Amino acid sequence: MVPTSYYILLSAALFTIGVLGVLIRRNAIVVFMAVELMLNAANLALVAYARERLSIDGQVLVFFVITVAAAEVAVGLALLVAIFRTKRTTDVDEVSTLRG
Amino acid sequence: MDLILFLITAAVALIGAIAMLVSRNAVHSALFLLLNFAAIAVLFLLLQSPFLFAIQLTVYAGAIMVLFLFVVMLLGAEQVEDTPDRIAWQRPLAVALGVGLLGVAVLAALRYAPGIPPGGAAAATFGDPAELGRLLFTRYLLPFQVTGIILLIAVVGVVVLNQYGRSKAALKPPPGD
Amino acid sequence: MEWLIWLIPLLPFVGFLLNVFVIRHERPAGLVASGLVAASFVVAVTAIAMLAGLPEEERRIISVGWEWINAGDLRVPFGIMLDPLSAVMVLLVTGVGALIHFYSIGYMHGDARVVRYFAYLNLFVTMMLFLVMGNNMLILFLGWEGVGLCSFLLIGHWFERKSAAAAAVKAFVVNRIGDAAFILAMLAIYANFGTLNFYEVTVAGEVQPGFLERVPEIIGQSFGPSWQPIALATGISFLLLIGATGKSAQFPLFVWLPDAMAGPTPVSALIHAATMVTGGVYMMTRTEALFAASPATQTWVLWVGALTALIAGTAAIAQWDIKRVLAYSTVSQLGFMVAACGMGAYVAAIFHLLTHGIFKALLFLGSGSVIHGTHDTQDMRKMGGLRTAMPTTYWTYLVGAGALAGIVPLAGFWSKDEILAHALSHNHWPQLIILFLTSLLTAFYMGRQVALVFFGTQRDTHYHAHESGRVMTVPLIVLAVGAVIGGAINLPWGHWLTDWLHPVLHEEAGSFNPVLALIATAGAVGMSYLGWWLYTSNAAKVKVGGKDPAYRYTGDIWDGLEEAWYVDRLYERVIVQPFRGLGDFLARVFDPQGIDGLVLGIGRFFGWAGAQVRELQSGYVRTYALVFTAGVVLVLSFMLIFTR
Amino acid sequence: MDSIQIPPVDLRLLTPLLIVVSWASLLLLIDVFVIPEGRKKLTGYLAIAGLAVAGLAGIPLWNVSGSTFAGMLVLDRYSLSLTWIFLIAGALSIAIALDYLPRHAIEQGEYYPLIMVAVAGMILMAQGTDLIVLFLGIEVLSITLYILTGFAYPRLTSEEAAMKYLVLGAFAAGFFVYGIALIFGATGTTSLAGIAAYLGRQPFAPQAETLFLAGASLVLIGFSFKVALVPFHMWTPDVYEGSPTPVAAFMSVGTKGAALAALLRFVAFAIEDARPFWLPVLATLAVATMVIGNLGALGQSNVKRMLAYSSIGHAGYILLAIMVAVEGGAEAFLFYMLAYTLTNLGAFGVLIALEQRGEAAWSIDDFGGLYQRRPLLAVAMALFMFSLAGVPPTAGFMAKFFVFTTAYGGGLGWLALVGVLTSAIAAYYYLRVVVKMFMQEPARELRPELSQGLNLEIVIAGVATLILGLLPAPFVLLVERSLSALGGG
Amino acid sequence: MESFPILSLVLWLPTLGALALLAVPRDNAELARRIALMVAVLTLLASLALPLGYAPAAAASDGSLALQFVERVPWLPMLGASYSLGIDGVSLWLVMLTTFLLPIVILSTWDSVHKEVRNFQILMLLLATAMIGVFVAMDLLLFYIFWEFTLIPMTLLIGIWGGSNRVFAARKFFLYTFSGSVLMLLAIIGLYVLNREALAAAQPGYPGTLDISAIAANLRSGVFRLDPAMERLLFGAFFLAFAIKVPLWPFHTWLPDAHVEAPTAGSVILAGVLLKLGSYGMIRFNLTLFPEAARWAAPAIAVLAVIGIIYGAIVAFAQTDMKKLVAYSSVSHMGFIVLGIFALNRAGVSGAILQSINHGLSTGALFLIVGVLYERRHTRELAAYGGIWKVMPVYGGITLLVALSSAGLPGLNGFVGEYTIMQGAFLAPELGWPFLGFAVFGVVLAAVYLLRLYQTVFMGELDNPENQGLQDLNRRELVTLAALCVPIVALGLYPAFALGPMQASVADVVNGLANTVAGRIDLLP
Repeated sequence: MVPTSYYILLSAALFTIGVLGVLIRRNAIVVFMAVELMLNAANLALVAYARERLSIDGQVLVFFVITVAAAEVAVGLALLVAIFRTKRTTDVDEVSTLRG
Repeated sequence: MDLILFLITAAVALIGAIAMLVSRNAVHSALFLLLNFAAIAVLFLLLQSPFLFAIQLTVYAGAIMVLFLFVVMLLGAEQVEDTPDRIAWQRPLAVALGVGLLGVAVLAALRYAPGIPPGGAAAATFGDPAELGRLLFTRYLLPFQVTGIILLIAVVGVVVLNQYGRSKAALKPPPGD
Repeated sequence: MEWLIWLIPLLPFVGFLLNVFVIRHERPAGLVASGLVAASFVVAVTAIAMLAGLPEEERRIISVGWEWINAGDLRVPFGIMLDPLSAVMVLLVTGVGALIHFYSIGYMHGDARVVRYFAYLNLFVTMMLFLVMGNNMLILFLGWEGVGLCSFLLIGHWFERKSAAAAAVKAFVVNRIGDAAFILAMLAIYANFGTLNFYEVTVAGEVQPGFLERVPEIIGQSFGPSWQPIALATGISFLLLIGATGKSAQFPLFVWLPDAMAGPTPVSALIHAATMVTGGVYMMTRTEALFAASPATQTWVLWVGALTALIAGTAAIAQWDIKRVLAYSTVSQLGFMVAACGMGAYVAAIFHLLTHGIFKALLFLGSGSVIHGTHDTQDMRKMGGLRTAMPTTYWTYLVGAGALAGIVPLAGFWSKDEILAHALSHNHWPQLIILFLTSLLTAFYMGRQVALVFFGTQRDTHYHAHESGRVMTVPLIVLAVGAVIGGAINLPWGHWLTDWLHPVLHEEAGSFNPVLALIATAGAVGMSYLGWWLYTSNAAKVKVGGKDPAYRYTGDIWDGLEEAWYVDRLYERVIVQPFRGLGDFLARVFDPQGIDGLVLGIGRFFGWAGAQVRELQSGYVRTYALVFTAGVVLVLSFMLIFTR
Repeated sequence: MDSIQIPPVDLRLLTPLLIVVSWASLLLLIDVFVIPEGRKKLTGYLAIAGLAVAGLAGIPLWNVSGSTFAGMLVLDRYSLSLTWIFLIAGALSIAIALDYLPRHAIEQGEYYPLIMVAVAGMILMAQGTDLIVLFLGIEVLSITLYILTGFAYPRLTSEEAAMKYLVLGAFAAGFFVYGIALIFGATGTTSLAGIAAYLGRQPFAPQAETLFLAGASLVLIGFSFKVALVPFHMWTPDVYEGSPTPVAAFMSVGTKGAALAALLRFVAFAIEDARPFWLPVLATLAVATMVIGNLGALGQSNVKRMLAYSSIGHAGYILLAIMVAVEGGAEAFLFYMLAYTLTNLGAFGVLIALEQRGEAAWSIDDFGGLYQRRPLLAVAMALFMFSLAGVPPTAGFMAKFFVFTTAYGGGLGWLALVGVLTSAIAAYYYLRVVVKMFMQEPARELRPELSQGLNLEIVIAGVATLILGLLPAPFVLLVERSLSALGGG
Repeated sequence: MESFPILSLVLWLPTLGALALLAVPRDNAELARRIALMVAVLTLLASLALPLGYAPAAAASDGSLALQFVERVPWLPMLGASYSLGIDGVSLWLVMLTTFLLPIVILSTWDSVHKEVRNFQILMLLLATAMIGVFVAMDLLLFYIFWEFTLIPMTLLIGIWGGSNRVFAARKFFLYTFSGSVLMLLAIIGLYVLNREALAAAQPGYPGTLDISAIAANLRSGVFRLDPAMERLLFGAFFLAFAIKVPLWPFHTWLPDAHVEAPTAGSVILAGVLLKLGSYGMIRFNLTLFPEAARWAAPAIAVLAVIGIIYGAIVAFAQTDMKKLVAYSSVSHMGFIVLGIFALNRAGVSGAILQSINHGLSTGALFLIVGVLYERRHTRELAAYGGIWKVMPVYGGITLLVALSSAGLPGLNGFVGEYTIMQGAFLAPELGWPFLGFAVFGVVLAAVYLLRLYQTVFMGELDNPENQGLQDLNRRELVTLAALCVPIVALGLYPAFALGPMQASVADVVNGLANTVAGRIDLLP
């Protein structure tokens, strides 16, 4: 059996990579991908803990997270398309008129 | 045996994630992410969650990633990061923060470290989709309903956010735009 | 009976009110003002007669009108009193005051603001009466500042003249410096005696003590830093001395009085010669017990008086303005009085005060008559030979000058001699010499003045000199009579004044020294003649812009004398200009840029900080995420590392 | 395989929520199929009616309390009071939008049901007693707001704001979920009661609870993002500025209120026993929020942005009350929310009145001489500004007084000190608006337009601001009563 | 006394008037003025019942304040806050000052306010309510509300009707004084919480109280003890607010700006009453509630006060703008008041109260006087004038009287106050003669700058042709100024009239101070 902490370490690493993706990447689509990665990392942790505690609630939670992720991605991509239509770019840095 | 499988899968997941991070092409990123998702799905299976394994593959690796790819293709946004980074100073800071974040996460995980998982005490029904379904309709009935609302507004949102009917000419941009 | 003494100050006050609110024309104004002061004089005489009828120990009438200040720890009644000392002052104020009021009717005839003039004059008399009749320090101070105000108003009566306005303000401000010390003295008196009353008084059935009787209690007490303790009595009396130097124009605060001559001449006579300026002498006499308790202060008083007498005397000999001569002379004579106080010869001081009040008023009124008769000429270089045109003025002036110079048997001789004799008998040698020299100077400058004004020929013929009207000459004559016989009140053989003041001052009559009297008289006659001779023989050389005939004997020192030893200029340089500079610095630099700069700087700092915050809000969503992540890392590490 | 027995659900306890949700769903359909184009105001009126009905339906529940859905949802007076506040916020936001949308040519019927759904999400956050419910409540609210923020398509600022909001919102959601995962890992439960029981079972030893603390931190951070606590606040100014003004108004009071309500429940009920560990963290955040929020507003020449920063600052003040929630802070929180909701909506109402067709009039110069042109509007705005600044006799002052009093009483005197000092800074920028309106000349010719809805909204807000400031006793009493059973999940 | 809520009447009458004015058309200036004047006069008449019905009484034995005309209605029972009004000897004359100045100020607006007259009157009446409220509120929260509310109308008065730099001045006024007060809010909260905690130990469920009198009683009876450090902090927080309001050096820089830019009526109220809120607060709060800290801080505060006395006078001397001159003279005079308060004895405190009244009258009158000239010539530069006594004799005479009152001439009100203060400070063991040695220079300098003003403006040649046609006072101006001169003279000759009723209350405050053990600093060996 694999110790839970291994899963958690992996999940932490994936989460961090996701965070870095948001911080570093400029392509809004990739940013969204990174966010998805973060959520997936959280899911992994949830499932691992569920396994450790033998509590299936953790898995149910993952179900909800996935749904929410899907909804967010849908709205986010729709927004991206909308912006692209005006601005012709998906570079988040280009969308920075509001400031100060 | 499990450990080896875990290590391999974990490696794949990590590689996929890192590759997604560094790929300059959004399509590549998407594909690497797909790889990562698949690896995670395998891990789910390792953790006795067959239902989530399936969901992960269908919803994430399937639906969501397709959506991503579709949008990338639609917008032709494979390579938007050719221009110089205007806030390049942020990159080292970001990496430093990532290391810090990872550090505290590892610290949290290790300090807790029960070490060995409850050995094989898992009931046969653990992770049974039926069990999951029962929970969804009993204890988690409310969240389940709420997800319905979320999906509904997501649909409405997508419609509202793309009002082709609105003419751009009808609008003057506000001053300062 | 008690109410009667309230009439004395209130009658002139009624005159003041009438002249301010009711009367609009010159004639009624003058009559009402003079009449009420005269009435006050009559009442005063009546009251004093009553006072004299009392047994010697009971000669003190105190009347409390109401409780003035009742602020817990501080209680002061509004009350006045009449005792022998007040009585002589009241007589001088109302008597000479009434004469000067009458005189003013003539002198101020046709002036645009004559009604106001009389109102001020009435107010002055009221305040002066409060000064001398107050039964506590605070009432005395009320009068003290009140006369200062009237002095301001009257000096500034012709406020269109810049010099008059400046002189008025200067008089008030310089006086205020003395007054500040006076206030401090009052504070200290109250703090140590718990009362400001001179004598015990009953207020609303409650007996309040008087401090004069309790002065011995503070002897031996001291205050101040431990390394330099100051005797309490010395502290208080020294502050009072400073107060007196302001009001009585003593060194170093005498500078306002010569300038005060910018006011109408009757004002100079009444306020700046006969009454107000003697307030300081009166005050010191009144609080004699405090001075007696402090030998140190006494010495100071003596020196201040003597030096003032000399300095002012030397300044008086070099003046061209007829009134400035008299002004410096007044300062000098006040120095005599103050010196007398310093010697403990309070009766002599009061005696000199009274005689001086009469003959100096006479001299001022005489000079006023001259000015009037020469169409507002004040420069003696433009006069000369007026004795034919103005005989009454001439003769009366001569009497006054003789009295001032100390010629036997005129009033001034007796009073001055009493001071000198006291100095001699008490071995105040340095002061005696100074005062004697001063009396020689006095005789000299009076001889000079009489020669310049009345002898020789008229040097400026642009005007037609004429004698003044009866309303002016009659007061001159009355005062001249007073100047002749005034000395009688305290002749060495009768010492009526000493006896009268005995309940207050407890002084015995001093001895008469015939040798000193002889020397002094001889000196006075000699110096008068010298002055007269020098300026009649050189009368032709006297002209505007020219040097004084005495210049060739003294050299440039004469210029210094004319400028009164440059004291004014010194103050201008050392006090006034630095003060202006300080004011400008504080108002234009320190306040707006220093203090307010700090205040606004705080505001600016926050503005700057806000700009930094907005700077961070760069618009890049990735930066926002970065800050977010930094927050996460901080929060997590705090939770995980620092809470161990 | 046995059939699934759906446990009985006490629907009474979620009457307002149900009414809002079903009304909104229905309205979506009605809007599309019944209400003709150009008469979309009707949808708005219906939405207001729905919110009103929901509010009325809540009245009989005043004496009811209990939980349902396996303890995931609770009805108590606390949540009911908040429900009413949210309903008021929603109704007023709709009222100010009625005229705004057509004026800016972005009128679409969906706006109104979406607001209703957002309100539903907020109610869910007030009533939820399980982290997963709170998470989903947040998401309902957030996704709705992403949409509403981008509602002014194709105005780029609106889209930009939505994008920023979405990216950061999803980012924050990731942390939130990870926090839930860690808490789940540590405690095996996500219900607040379960967490409280876990903490209460033994003296709390931090060494052993690393995992739990990390999870709790991340959950706190998730809430902090919604509340806009510094340094998780950076979306706020941009999003407020870019959103359609009624949406910004709604967000400023709604999201914040709901997130704070949930935060309060989490802090006061679930992790109260770990107080020594979260208190310094929240205190630091509170200080940073009060300082940075008010500093950011300083010198802001865009009034809308200024109000955004000011809302950050206010969140800091409210956080003080939350930190001492069990010692009376909850009352103060409710009162503050009420006062802030009314005042801020009033201020935004004035802002909207200034916006002419398709034109932003948020510059402080646009307020110049408002007093000359529209004296009453200027007086109302001054009232709101003074209330926000905490100058008596306004609701804002009373609210601050309550918050600082409870904070002081709860041992947070030094935070109250920071609070009063920063409100002194805040006075500067609020006063700037007043100064502009009353003492300076107009910069350009603007004719503020006041529709009926706007008029009503401003009047309601203004009167309420005054009444709450002068006679707060009945409201405080109400608030006090509503907390008799806090956390009774 | 409970029969008729006379204090409420006096307090709210102006507000009712303001509400009534809302019904007047915005541009009907004359009607608005008349109504406002009527309301002000009614308020004055109503307030006359206060001194007439006031019965000086000793303090209650439980240490609470001997208040009269008390009204108490629960307001926020959960906080122990109530709508609690009452006056004692400290506040009696300050209320009277306010109601007395109000009709005068409104009468002066005929000549000095020409735009938005109705709204001006509304704000003025609201301001009156707020100021009276500060004096009569006996509940900390109520007090604070009135205290802060004064800022709003005053700021608008300055900012809308002020001079050229009015916006800056209004903003500075608001922010400076508001910032100063926020710490006081915290101190009020602290006082409330600490009192509640102290008493809750003995009486569980005690809701706490914000009643000033009750807190004072608790403090004095020892039921509620503050530890010295906390007492000093609270003292400091209250003091800062009051020091800024007074304003004590070096917190004075808002004052000249506010005064210079404010319209005449605003300046009069600002100098006449608003500054007194600070001195009132010092007596009511700093002395009554924190006696120990008051003793501790007295010497330091007195130093600031003395610096203010001299500094204000010197700076006033260097001004060329008449209003600024008068404004800085306020700094100097208010220094005296603070000095008197922190003499911590009966003479000092009663002198300070009396001087508050005096300063209100004479400085108020001075601002009216400056306003008279400003209305005629639209300049306040000293250099623009000279010799105008000739064309405006009545005006000149009244100005002289007022200036002398301000300069502290005996026989006029200013002297009595200043002397009583100085005597108090001299008697105070914490202060004593070294302070007076400096403070007394203020008396000299007051004469210097006021007479310089008088000399420059009224004396000398009437050489500016623009001044030759100046009209003397019209009837309204004469009435307003004469009305101020009456108490100026009356209080100078018979101050006992005002001093008498305040003695019992002042003694109460001072006795409270004496009961504390003090670490006093001896200047005498």
